Amino acid sequence: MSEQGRVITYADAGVEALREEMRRDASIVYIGQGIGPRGGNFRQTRGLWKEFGDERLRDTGICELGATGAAIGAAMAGTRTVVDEVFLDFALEAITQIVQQAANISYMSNGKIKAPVVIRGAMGSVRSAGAHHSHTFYNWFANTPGLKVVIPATPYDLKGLFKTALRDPGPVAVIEHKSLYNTKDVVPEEEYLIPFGEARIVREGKDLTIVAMSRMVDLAAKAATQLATQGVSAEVIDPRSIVPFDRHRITQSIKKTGRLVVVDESPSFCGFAGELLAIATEDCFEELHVTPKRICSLPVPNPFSPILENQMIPSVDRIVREVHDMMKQPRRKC
Amino acid sequence: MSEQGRVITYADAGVEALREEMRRDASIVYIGQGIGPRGGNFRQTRGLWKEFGDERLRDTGICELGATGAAIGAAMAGTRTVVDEVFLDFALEAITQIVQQAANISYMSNGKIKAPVVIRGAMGSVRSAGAHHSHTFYNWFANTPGLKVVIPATPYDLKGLFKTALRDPGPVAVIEHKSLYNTKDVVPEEEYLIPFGEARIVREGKDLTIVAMSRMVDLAAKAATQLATQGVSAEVIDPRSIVPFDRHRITQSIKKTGRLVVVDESPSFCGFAGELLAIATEDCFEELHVTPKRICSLPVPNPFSPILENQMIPSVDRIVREVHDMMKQPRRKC
Amino acid sequence: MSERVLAEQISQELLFNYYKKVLELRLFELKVQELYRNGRLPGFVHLYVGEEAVAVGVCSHLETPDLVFSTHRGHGHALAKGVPARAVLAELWGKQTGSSGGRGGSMHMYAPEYGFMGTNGIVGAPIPLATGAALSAKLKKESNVVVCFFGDGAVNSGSFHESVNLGAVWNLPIIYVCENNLYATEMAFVRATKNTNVASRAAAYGMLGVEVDGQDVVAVHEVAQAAIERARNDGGPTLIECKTYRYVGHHEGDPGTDYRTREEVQQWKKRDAVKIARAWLIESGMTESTLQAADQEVERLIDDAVEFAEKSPEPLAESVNDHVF
Amino acid sequence: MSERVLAEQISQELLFNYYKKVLELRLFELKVQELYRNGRLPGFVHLYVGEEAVAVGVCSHLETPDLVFSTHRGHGHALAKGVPARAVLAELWGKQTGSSGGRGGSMHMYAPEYGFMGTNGIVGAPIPLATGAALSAKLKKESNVVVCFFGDGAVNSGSFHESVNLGAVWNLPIIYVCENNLYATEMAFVRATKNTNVASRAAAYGMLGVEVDGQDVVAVHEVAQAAIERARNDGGPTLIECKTYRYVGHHEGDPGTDYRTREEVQQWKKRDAVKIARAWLIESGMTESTLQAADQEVERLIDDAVEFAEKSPEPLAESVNDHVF
Ligand SMILES: Cc1ncc(C[n+]2csc(CCOP(=O)(O)OP(=O)(O)O)c2C)c(N)n1
Ligand SMILES: Cc1ncc(C[n+]2csc(CCOP(=O)(O)OP(=O)(O)O)c2C)c(N)n1
Ligand SMILES: [Mg+2]
Ligand SMILES: [Mg+2]
Repeated sequence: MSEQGRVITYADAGVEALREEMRRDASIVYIGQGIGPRGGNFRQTRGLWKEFGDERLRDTGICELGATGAAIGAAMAGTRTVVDEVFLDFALEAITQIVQQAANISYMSNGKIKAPVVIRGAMGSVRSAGAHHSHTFYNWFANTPGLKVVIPATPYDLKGLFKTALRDPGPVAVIEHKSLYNTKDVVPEEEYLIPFGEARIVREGKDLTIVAMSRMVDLAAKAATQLATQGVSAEVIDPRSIVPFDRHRITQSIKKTGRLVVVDESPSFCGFAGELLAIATEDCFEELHVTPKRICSLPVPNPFSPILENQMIPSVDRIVREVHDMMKQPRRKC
Repeated sequence: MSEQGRVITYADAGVEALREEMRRDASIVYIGQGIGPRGGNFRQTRGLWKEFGDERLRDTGICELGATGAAIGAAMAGTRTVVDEVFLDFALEAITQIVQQAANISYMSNGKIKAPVVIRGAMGSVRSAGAHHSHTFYNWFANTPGLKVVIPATPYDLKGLFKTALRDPGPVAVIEHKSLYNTKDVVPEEEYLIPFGEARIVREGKDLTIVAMSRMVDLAAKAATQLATQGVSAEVIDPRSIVPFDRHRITQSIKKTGRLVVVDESPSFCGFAGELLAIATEDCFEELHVTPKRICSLPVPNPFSPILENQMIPSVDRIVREVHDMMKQPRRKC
Repeated sequence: MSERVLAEQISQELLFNYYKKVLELRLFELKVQELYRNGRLPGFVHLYVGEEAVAVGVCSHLETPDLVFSTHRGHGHALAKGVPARAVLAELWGKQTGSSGGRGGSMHMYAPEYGFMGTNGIVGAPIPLATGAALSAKLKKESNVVVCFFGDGAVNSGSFHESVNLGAVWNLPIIYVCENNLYATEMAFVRATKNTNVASRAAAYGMLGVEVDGQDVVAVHEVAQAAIERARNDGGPTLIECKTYRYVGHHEGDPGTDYRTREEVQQWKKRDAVKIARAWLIESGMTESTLQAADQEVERLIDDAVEFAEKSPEPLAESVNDHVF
Repeated sequence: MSERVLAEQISQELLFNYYKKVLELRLFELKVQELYRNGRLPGFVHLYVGEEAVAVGVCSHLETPDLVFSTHRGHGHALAKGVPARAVLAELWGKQTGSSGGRGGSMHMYAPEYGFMGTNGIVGAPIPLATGAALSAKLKKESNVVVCFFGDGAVNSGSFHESVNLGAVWNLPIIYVCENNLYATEMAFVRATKNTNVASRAAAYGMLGVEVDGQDVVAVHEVAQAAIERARNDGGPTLIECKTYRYVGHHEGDPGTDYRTREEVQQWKKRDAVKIARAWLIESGMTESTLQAADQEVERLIDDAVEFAEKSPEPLAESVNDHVF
């Protein structure tokens, strides 16, 4: 983000990616609910309908299964599509099409049919949205062979990764975060793409490595800032895409610091944080000074009460506290 | 399984569990496709319709979403239900109901509404069933707060765990394996239940711990037998239920042996095997002699060709080979 | 239907009760709107303003053991089913005394003790659930019925299709009530489908479908009564389409003006459920003062709910892990 | 329709081609049955025996760029769309030379080079996919059409409901062809729904629905021709219900006798698609010897496919990770 540019929101960064790619590739069609004249529940398609009209921005009724399947079928037939589930929770209505058809088609057809479809949805907790509107689900997508999964944490990353997704030959899940749409960031005027599988070092450090994605990146960075004032140098890394996954850069950092904390908004069991601990054990077994740690949301449905929801989701305080506990632990005797 | 009993199949063990519980609890209703007069695609309801009739064994057309939602709604209204997805793959058609409604209802209603529904489905690879009929998905269920998940590997375990599921106050996913329905085992005449959260030591050993579930248990046991003849004493453990999870017994074994291999039919990224490595790192960090190992299916859709499918799924040979590699590794210097 | 006919169909007393209930739903939602706009309530709210006659006309025939499944726009359904305004508002406030102890909020609000089986954040999801509850009712043979409310937006979803078909083929004691308010968020029903006549879709399932004026509590009362009677006597399900309209935006925050003309909104407000009921009562001889007394009674009830909810304690942070299983 | 009328509707030449294609589908499946029963083929197979006139009558109007989406019972659809018997059989055999290189098998068989977009293991799933492909065709403005085959079992699924509604509201160039063979596995359609008239369901979506005798290749030919023409000229989608019957079990292994009476099967076999077409050809003056020559030609084609598939190499184990992305 060193390049000079303008400060725009996460929502607008997505809009820019779409506008540029839809101009470049006249075949791209965007399907979803409220994404036409309305400009998107999260303003994530603001202004696109004015430019591209009803043909390319196709509002549907409430039929995620039909609409997502149609987006996949159109992609199989050579029309690149984006299907916007709006809330990622609603992708469940269509997940049979995403997993059984989109993710499998290249393999099942021996590479003869590709499905260049971007499945887009907003995950995570936001202002007491409650149990039905707050799921993360990236663990599920990442556990599905044939699906690429990107999870942008900043406007800059969203634009660059979204553009790459819009040129990928196969299905890509672009998982945004509801709480990030209004966050701002410097985004260059000139065009850029971000390749999949390149983690971003959010902040350099030497005492421990904190891996975080999406909204958790900001929490981790804030915690790292506090920790710095308390004499702890934390390196913060954001994988940005989890399929493909930048195993190398992340394990390099863990080997350097010898300590790992994963901050993850999902429930921990069979999730991303556990995957990171497994990878650390597989690749950095000798280098780990202390037991790595998972800081995840509590394994409960998202409560409505703000008090309960704040208790559920990882917080800066909790990260700082857990890191201090970790730093107090004696280094493994070897 | 020391008790004396008769040798029956996995499919019949499930039928016995259902018959006993449906006799005991007249409210239980069973919903699914081909589960009435036909007796189940896998013979998993053979004979039940004759005894309980159309009222309690309710065949539906092809509408997993409606049928599963109905099973959940009936359970919320006080009628205990079983919904049979037959192939676990088809649970995807209804997973929005399973995750958003069944798993969340107790929490969302502050404990006032329970959904005593058993969601039943057969997972895994069997004889080139192909990409659409071979998913495992237990990683997803296990990552869903509010859902209990049991994965029986033997007729004995299936019967005991199924009966427990049929008395549980909330939703339980009973995940069977397609390749196990015809396997046989001694099952006692007298009634028994198996509590959730109790792992089973399949075979005792001292050199390493092999954790496996479902069909992989048999592969692990066969590998252990071979290894024994080659001077390696492997302990094989089957968690049997992954939610709740018997963390204690499994970590005890890992602490005892200092070595861990997980054999898992799912793709590894964000999956059960990674969870086990994470748990081993969290609880047994000092005790691990060598890096633990995941032996998972390759991250590809299930190929039709037997040659390719055998290449994809863990095999006894692969387990034996990997274990020998592990045993060759020098113990960590501490 | 003409007012004259009407006065004969329904006693003044019953109509008076309807009037008070419709007004309760209206004033409750306007209060929620005020509180929400003042930043007092967390989360998101979808208000029922304009559609009250549907919930009241349908639920007035239900007993406590009859079950109602509702939507994201469900405060009115809860109140109409008998859930106290206190419990509903406290839930919207995220308080311990709410019907879900603050865990649910507007879209996840449950009061089984009143036969209210929940609002729902997932469009279409209540339809399979309600169908299953109707199966349960049928098997228990206690002649209870289930009512499932949903909007025009749910009609094109697979949840609707699969469940209504099951309800029909299993001949379940359920009434599928579609509140066709012409829009799903900003999406006009005419843009979502080529067949905007919801009642006509019942034929696809070999089921009875009826259309009714959703602004007319008495018309709804009659249609619902017949359907509920039929369901109670094992006569099977009915699909009722209530033509209605929301005066407000889709949710608080949506002005609701970009996709609807001012004229359209005005037209519908002319046929306001409260006004219509009030006019009939007067025409039936009820005095202004009786009505004003009733209005005040309802206002007091709402004020009491606000005071109760406001004073109620928040849930305890330590309780976050309770009730998962 | 009477044979006399028929002879006027369609040239002997065209009918002769239909006859040969129907026979090819029939003999192909009988060969697959034999191979499968002898344990030569892996996986599971659902045979099309009895329903051949549907695939042939519909696909004969399609050009290569027109797309077909098929089901779990799709060998006949593939052959009718022009996929060579060699490629289909080799795929069933899990060989490298199969249309999916052995990765797919019976239920995941793809030949886009022939406009065949796949069989499918998930009932209902092809309907949204085909609808999207029709959207693609419409946007490309090349007047190609899409045909989506599905069974009666798919009609009660959400996939059908959501997609057909989209096809109608978007006025897409697609023909939804329901092969109503009265059963889904052992489940009689009459047990699955109260409205067993699939064509009538089109009305729910404001779409045109037509019913046709699926054993009569000429009747199917006519109905399909009209629907495809309409679709090519932006006249929108059609739902065609073909009444047909499978002579064999649901899949190899199912005797198919527990839930169907011998009489019912016999009744349907009286109206066998091959017999009917053959009778017409004779009635139109074609000689037995010409027909026998044709029969042998088809048999040779099947034998050649068997030889080809049998001799073809297996996929290489090392290739297991190819083509995931
Ligand atoms: C499966 C699903 N898709 C989308 C949404 C987002 N959403 C919430 S309410 C709504 C509109 C519902 O319209 P309708 O059913 O007509 O009810 P109304 O709001 O008009 O009362 C939408 C699209 C959702 N909650 N669930
Ligand atoms: C979503 C889903 N549910 C269930 C199945 C299992 N299944 C495979 S074929 C079949 C019956 C299909 O019947 P129909 O659609 O009428 O086609 P037919 O077999 O009669 O040609 C079923 C239930 C499936 N493949 N997919
Ligand atoms: Mg509406
Ligand atoms: Mg059929």
